[in-house]
Amino acid sequence: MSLRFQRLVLILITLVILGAAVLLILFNTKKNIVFFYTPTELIEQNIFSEGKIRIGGYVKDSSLKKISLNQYSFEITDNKNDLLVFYQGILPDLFREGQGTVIEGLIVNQKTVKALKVYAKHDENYMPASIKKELEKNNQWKRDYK
Amino acid sequence: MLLINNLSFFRNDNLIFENVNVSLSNGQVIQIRGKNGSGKTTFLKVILNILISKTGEIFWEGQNIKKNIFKFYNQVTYIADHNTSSRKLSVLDNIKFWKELSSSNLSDDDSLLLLETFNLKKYLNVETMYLSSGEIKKLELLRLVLEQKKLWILDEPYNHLDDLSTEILNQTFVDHINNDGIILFASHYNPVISKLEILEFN
Amino acid sequence: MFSFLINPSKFNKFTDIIFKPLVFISSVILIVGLILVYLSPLDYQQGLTVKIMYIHVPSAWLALLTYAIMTIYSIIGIAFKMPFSFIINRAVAPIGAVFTLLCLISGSLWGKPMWGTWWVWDARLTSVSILLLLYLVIIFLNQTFENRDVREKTIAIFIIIGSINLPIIKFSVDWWNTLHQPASISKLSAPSIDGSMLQPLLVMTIAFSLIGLMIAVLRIKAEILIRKNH
Amino acid sequence: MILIKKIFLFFKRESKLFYRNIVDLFSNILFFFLSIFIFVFALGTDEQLLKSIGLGIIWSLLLLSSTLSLRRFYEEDFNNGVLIIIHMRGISYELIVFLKILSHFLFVQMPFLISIPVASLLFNLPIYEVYNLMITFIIGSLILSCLSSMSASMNLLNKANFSIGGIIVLLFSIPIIIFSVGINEIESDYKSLINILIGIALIFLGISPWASASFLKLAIRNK
Repeated sequence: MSLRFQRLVLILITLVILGAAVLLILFNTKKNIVFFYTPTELIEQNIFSEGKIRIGGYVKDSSLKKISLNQYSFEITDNKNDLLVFYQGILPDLFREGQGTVIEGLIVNQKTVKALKVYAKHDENYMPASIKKELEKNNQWKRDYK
Repeated sequence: MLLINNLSFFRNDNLIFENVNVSLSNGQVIQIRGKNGSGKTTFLKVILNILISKTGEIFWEGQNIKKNIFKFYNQVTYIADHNTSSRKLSVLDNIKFWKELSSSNLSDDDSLLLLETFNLKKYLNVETMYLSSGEIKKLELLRLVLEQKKLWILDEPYNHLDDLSTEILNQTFVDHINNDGIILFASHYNPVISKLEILEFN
Repeated sequence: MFSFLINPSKFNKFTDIIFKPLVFISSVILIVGLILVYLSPLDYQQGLTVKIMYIHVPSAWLALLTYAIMTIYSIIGIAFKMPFSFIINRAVAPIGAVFTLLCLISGSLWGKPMWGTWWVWDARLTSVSILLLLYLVIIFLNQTFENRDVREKTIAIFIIIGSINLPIIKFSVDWWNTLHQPASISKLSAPSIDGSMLQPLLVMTIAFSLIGLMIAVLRIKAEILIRKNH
Repeated sequence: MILIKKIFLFFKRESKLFYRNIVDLFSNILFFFLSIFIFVFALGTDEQLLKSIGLGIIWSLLLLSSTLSLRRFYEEDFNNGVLIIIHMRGISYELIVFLKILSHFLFVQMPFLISIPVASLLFNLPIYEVYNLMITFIIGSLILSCLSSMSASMNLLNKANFSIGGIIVLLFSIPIIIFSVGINEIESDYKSLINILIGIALIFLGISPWASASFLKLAIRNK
């Protein structure tokens, strides 16, 4: 077998291997590398872990309550399911009702979570504060501004 | 039939040798002589396409060796100045590996006989790391006969050899030439071989 | 016309002409950019903190761009045996490392007030930190091998292997749930960033690229000299 | 046909070398267990704690112990010129690398498989975690063999700084750790994580013969 032919065969094998690899990875990554779960995923897939778990979603409107100094409770939602969260600590600046958030904590029961850490997640929209006020005045403000 | 045309070699823009023309026909033996660092080893490696030169061509039996390098390699035994035997394998294992790898059809009895002539048979099942450097060199040279190739290319074959072994090696060379073989070797030692031709390197 | 990109002596000639204007233009654009950033409005959510974006985003883009350029030059260098591409690899790697570091530090400073943490192990942040490690290994490898030929080719192959990381960084926010927000500017859709904030961002990006280019030119010239003398 | 015979011959030689070098294997495994003991004594013998971090520790130590034998990958065959001779007998460098990776996988990595259940016992890992660990180790060690091949061939001419070889292996093995340890966090997505890991292994298996072979040729030409 000449060197060139041997290389050719190897190139073909390599291409097949790489093709299979790309397919395998593309078909499987999408759903599987998770930094956090949504409340719906948590409930539907019945994920119940004893360890720490991360849950992401929006803070439900008018659900944030201050229990005492540095103690909060709020609901986290993905517009389908809600979870009640208890948290003791300082909330990040960007944390407010209607904004995205990711919490890291322990599951207490099906509907309640005790958060150990709260992150605020901001979206990819940037806009001057003055314009937003104007948009709201004219009732043109949409949540998913694009 | 080995033909070397206008071969030059540069290493990092430094000229090692320039415009070498050699032609080797069947039954010819050439010794390359030269000072240390004159590029003898490099020259052998360029012929074997281990180092690649941009200028010059090498033909084996009328065909440029780069066209089908394995076809050329299949006719060559190359013995470098270091030991290709694996330290952790026994003499027998090494010999078997070389023999089978080069698809040689030498019989087992013959290879044992070879070991006998070089006085290595007692080490048959000993790992080569326990052999002396002269004995390892002899084991190395066994490949010449084991592999049964037409073109022999050797780098400093006489290093570490005692007088008796030198004698045997010379005899092996003569036998090979008489069988229409071709030998090209680099050495500072001047062996006594009839028909020896010399290529000076500087 | 573009032969200065592959030929050292032409590169020297070309950059001798453009270098002074380059210094002038880049400093002007940097000043303009900083003024624009100063004048730019506050974000409706993030307030003043959004101004970190004007450092964070350009340095992230340039960190990726630098690696992409190195990858292209490595492929060219190996395929066409062009020594100039190895000069560029050697000169540009530390610049890329600095941009990556700048991106990570500014991102960390941004993350603390906004997300409430300096660092999380999400896909985007992890892959960018791996990019920094790749840059560091490349710089390290430059000091390792004595034989120039071996060193240059080894690094080029390493760069090509490491470029697997680039698409992972780019698409990490789309493929996976990350704390990091998705891209605001992409080719396929209108930018989800307001014009008054997009402008200073783009000006700052140009300023950063020109400064990077300026340092790169200086470093490449030095490398050409070093290579000539050895 | 002749090529297949030669490939078979190559493996026969590798297996003999493995048998002769078996002491190295034992010393690697010994290193692995010693470091586990050191970890356990450093952290204290709290059963719950060991259970929760055991998997991560076992994986990182497996990685570290496999970088121990890194230098032996090509060094002897390169220094005594066997690589050139094997190549001259009709096997391209790419194929040599491929065969070397397979033999490293079989003869260096696989024996570690026996030590995993014992190590898991020391950390009181549950059965399903041990099972997952072994499956991921089989796939992950194929990646490790590819990485070792690339880094070892890259460092053949590097006489000054050997730590860089280990650094490169550890750098590229980050995905292995992420996916292998992640497998126990989400039980439901077990299958696709394995698939991703296989995908990564295939990518490295595809790339490394070409990368290593070009490093090898570079080293041989500049020896």
